[in-house]
Amino acid sequence: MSEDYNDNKTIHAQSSETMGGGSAGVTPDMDYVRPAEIADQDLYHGHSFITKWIFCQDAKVIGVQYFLLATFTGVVGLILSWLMRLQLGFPGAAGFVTAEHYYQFVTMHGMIMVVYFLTALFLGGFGNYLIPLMVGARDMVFPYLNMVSFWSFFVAVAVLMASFFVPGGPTGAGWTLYPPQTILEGTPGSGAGILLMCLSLILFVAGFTMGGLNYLITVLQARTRGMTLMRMPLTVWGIFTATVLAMLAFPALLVGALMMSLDKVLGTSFFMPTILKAGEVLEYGGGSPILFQHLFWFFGHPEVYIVALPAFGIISDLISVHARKNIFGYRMMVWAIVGIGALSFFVWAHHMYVSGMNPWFGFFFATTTLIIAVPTAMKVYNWILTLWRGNIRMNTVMLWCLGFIVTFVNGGITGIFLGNVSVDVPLSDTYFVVAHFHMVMGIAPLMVIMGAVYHWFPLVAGRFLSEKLGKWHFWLTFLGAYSIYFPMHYLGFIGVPRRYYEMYDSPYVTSAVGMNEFISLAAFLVGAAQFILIYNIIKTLKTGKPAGKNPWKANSLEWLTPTVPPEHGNWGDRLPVVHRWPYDFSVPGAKDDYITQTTPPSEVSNTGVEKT
Amino acid sequence: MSNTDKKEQTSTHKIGIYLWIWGLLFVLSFFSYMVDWYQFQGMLRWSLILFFMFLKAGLIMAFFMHLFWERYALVNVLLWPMTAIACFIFLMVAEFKYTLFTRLFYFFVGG
Amino acid sequence: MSEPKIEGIELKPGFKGMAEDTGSDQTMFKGVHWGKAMMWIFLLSDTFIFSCFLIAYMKGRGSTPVEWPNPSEVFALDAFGVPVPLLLIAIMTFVLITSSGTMALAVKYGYEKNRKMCGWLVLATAIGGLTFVGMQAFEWSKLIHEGVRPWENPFGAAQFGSFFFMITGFHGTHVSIGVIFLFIYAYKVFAGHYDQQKRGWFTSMKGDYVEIEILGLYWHFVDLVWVFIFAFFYLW
Amino acid sequence: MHPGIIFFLVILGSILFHIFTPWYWTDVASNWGGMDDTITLTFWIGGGVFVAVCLFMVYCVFKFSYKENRKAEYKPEDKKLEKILTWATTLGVVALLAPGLVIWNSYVNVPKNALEVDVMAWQWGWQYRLPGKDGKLGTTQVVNVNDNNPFGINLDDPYGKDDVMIQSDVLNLENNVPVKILLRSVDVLHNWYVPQFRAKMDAVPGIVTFYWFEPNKTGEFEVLCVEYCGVGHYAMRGGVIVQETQEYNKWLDQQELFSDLIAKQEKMETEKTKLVKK
Ligand code: HEA
Ligand code: HEA
Ligand code: CUA
Ligand SMILES: [Cu+2]
Repeated sequence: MSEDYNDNKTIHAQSSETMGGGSAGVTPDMDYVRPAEIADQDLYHGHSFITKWIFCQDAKVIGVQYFLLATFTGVVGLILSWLMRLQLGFPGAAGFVTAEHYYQFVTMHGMIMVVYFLTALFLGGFGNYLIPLMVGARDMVFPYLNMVSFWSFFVAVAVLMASFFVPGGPTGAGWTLYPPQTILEGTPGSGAGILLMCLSLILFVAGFTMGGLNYLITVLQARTRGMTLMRMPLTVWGIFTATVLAMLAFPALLVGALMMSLDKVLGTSFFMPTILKAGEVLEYGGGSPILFQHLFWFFGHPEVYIVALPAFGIISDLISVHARKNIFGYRMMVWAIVGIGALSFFVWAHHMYVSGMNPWFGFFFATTTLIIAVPTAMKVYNWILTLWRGNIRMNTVMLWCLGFIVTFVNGGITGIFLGNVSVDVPLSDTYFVVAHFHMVMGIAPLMVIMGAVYHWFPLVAGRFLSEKLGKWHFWLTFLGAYSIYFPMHYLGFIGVPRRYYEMYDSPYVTSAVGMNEFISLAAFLVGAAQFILIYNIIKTLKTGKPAGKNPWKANSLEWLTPTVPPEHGNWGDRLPVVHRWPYDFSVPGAKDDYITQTTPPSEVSNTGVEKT
Repeated sequence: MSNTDKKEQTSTHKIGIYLWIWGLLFVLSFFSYMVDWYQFQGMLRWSLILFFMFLKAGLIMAFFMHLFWERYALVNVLLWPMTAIACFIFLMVAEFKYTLFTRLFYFFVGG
Repeated sequence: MSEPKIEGIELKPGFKGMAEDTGSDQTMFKGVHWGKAMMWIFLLSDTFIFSCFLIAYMKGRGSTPVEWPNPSEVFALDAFGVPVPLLLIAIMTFVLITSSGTMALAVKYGYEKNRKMCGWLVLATAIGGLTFVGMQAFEWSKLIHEGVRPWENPFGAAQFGSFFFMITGFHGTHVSIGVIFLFIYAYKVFAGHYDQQKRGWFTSMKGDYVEIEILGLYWHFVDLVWVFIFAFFYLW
Repeated sequence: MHPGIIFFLVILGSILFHIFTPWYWTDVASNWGGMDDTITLTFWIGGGVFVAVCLFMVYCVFKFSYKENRKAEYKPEDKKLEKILTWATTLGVVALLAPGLVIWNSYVNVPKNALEVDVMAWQWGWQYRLPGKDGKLGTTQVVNVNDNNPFGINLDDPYGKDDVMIQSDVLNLENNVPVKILLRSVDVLHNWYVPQFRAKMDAVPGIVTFYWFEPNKTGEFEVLCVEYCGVGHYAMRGGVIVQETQEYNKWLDQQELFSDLIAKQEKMETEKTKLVKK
């Protein structure tokens, strides 16, 4: 077995050398980087198809696995949203979408999109692929655990999908799973469906914990020489902080899911007060439904930032690279990410303003919630200030970035409406909320994912995605999605509640029938447009334009591997040595408009780089 | 990541410190047991319980888990997140009082 | 455990050192083994789990208008015909602290590469843990015998049984997992895996006595949680 | 076409949509007009920032599109600018938060003279209870609910005897009289919401929640359940009729009291025993 490992007996004698070019031998003082303090990592090299591609320990393969499985769940979520929109826009058009089914679709759509699609894609997918590359590690620190993490996710997804086929179907309790209705008849899927949901969530959390520990320790303890925290690309910062949030927020979900399962299976009354059902008093009593809501949102609010922070990070890198300009206010960006992350543990009950909790909490949570707007605003300003006096490549990646800014600011501002406690009172539980979170979570991070796919595809597959198809994809998605969710706010204003199967006999909706139909049509279009991407990917894999090394002229380490796409172990014989932050674009005096992170100062000594 | 050279002589702590802490833990546990034995009530009970609890927890973390000897970077990373928990506890105290109040007020005669 | 020494930088103590560690390249926790850092972060996450359990318990207990059973009576044990309050719990606490002490010493001897002592102490810890689990099983069966169920109990608020079984059950699971690993590690120590730097099953890393410290962290954490359970569940 | 133009049109379209939209709030029919004002204020500040940010972005896109020979500016940081922006944003946030909190303060502090109304929810319907002459509602418990005691009033509670029971999903209210809605549920979460009144709160089983408002327009309004409560959620409607005092009192006089119900039952009971005796 031992020959499967590369055995690094001693610390590589790298201390006196640098990576930069051929000038081997003497290193000028200014290029000094502290010697390695940790030995090179031993890696297990797979030999068979199974160890190389299925139970693979290479973070890059695991990342792709996560990405593909998450995309699959995303497509399921998309199809569910189509069915929902079919019912909402054209009631009765699809006869099989009964009220029961509708609620099951809403629930599964919400849960899949938030947890199994976005969280898994950002952290599992991009996190695995990019973290080791970007911090200059050979792999995640615990490759085996990392592999187990993916397969736990796989089982979690399998369990989730299985719930579609059990008697009673999947749970239809809303993705927030509020008891008591979650586990009572009267809610579809209150039998096996909800149990499988809880089980699947628990598996997801367990699997995620294994992955998350990997991401954290890799970032904290396995960076390459010269890579300080303040030289990490913001992508890593975003994913890292999101992982911290996940590690601290998922416990609350786990506890909530466990207690609810016990209420269901053993008949405990954690969340169940005395309940009268069809004239009979059930064998419950004394529990507190609001407790579940606190647990859920103690998880749930950090969760929404878990999907937002990686997006914030990635978008910063994309904008910087394609505007050929350093990210403006890097330090502020880092502090904002960390600050938003920390604050997100103190705002959870803004989802519960009208839940009947202690009314005085409203003051506390409104204040903390609005405080979050400040660091977030700084991020927004810095993105647009990065564009200012840049040299902006108007390619597909940049389009996604611009689309992100528009939709995120829009959604963020509507968040401010909701965060301001008394403004939330009339808007809560209406379509205004639905519009808010789709704008800020459904669309904005999705734009980032798409931008990231167009950006990093040349790295992963060695070929460019088609720009022409990409532009079609972008405009259809952006304009389509915007026209779904912008008008949707106004449904909320006229008073249309969310989670309504239909309400065509109400004055609130008769005036908006046309709008509902339009929204549905737009949703079909946007969904269909995603298949352009899938077609683009398949086509490109065969016939795309080869990208070569560092096609975007970026600075960060992932583009600087000896082979493209990078191989197992990432760096060949030598780990890279880092001399600067990844944002040295358009430095005055430099001959190119970019200076890679591994370029030692002596090679660009005449430039005006700032010390980082 | 076997960064410790085999020959390197790692200095460890004297055994005495562990035995001391060990003994202290027994004593403190005994005291917290006595809180129940003598049926202290009210604020006194609570402050004693919490006092012994935090002392014991602190000793275990500081010495048995070596946090006392760890560098501040690790210690701080581990302790700051507890503020979120503290906030959660604090608010849930307010919440249970409120819940109990509405229950007594609206569900029980004379409440 | 010991003061780390890193070639090329001077490690400063205190907050100054913290700032420099954080600002430096490669590692943030200087000289901390990957596995140990991982265990710490995992324990942090686990702390949040137990905190949520205990917070839920507090909220549940605090908001029920029904009388809460008096733990000091419920958990009393007859010794020579006299009911002694919390007797079993006191013994369990004693056993767990004992095992924590042996574990702490095991770690110490592990660092001194004293294979024999380390091995015996780990084994002792494992046996202590096993005793604890056994006593917990006894406590459970006693309560079940007296009619306490997760959904009801004869002494008062139904949530009493629910929280009791859930929280001690979750803690007991942690102990049991710990016991299993303690036995495995005792074997590994005696077999000399750490002296030969034999690769473990889970990882591509070479074996090292630091793994005993990592296991120790877990075990002390289990003890730590018990401190809180003891205070909040049995003494409140 | 330059992509910037399309982005510009999107922004412009959003503004125009907002100005000309036929879909907006129904006229407010309670004292919570202040909520509408805060929303309008938020629209001005938030909308202003949205437009400003996006237009700035569009401007950059036009002005700084890629040119081979141009070099971007190199300026990692601008402390002063960042400081100004932080403070400006903080100011905006405070301007939004302050009125919001003031309104919330009046939302959770119910006027002393408010009429208490017990709103009882179940899957999937509503019924209401008003205090009788004593001005107080009797205490209730879910376990007491049965055909003879549809509200689950505690029988030993003297305040409950004269409570007015409205076993219909339509509630009548007196115009310009503040009401304190006391919500409870016998099964799952619900939420009693009249869009025109703006106010809402969940009905939570196991506790009683509240909010208050003062209707100030007469007319009929639809009540919506806005907290998901199972398959019947979307159909769980009710109604509110706001009337002037005279009509309201007329309506009130026709309602059944709990004591009436008890009396009726006792009568039935005695008749039954008579029948049996015969
Ligand atoms: C990625 C996900 C994401 C993100 C980033 C956010 C961001 C925010 N959200 Fe949102 N939210 C959700 C996902 C998200 N939300 C989801 C999923 C739900 C519903 C869950 C459910 O019930 O099913 C929800 C629901 C929700 C509610 C509950 C509504 C209700 O149910 O009644 C509230 C209330 O406070 C809220 C507030 C906010 C706020 C204040 C922000 C802020 O962080 C936004 C900050 C950003 C900006 C403010 C824009 C940029 C700033 C400027 C350009 C500066 C100028 C601004 C000012 C001067 C104000 N959100
Ligand atoms: C990230 C989260 C996310 C995303 C992307 C979406 C996407 C969509 N959502 Fe949904 N939605 C939620 C999260 C999300 N939603 C949540 C949390 C709820 C609340 C559930 C509840 O109330 O319990 C909800 C509820 C919800 C409702 C309210 C139902 C109700 O209250 O009755 C509606 C109604 O129109 C709706 C519609 C849509 C539509 C039309 C789309 C889409 O069609 C928009 C377009 C989609 C895409 C553009 C992309 C899809 C991506 C892929 C297919 C992957 C491809 C990727 C690669 C190849 C890399 N959603
Ligand atoms: Cu009742 Cu929704
Ligand atoms: Cu939130």
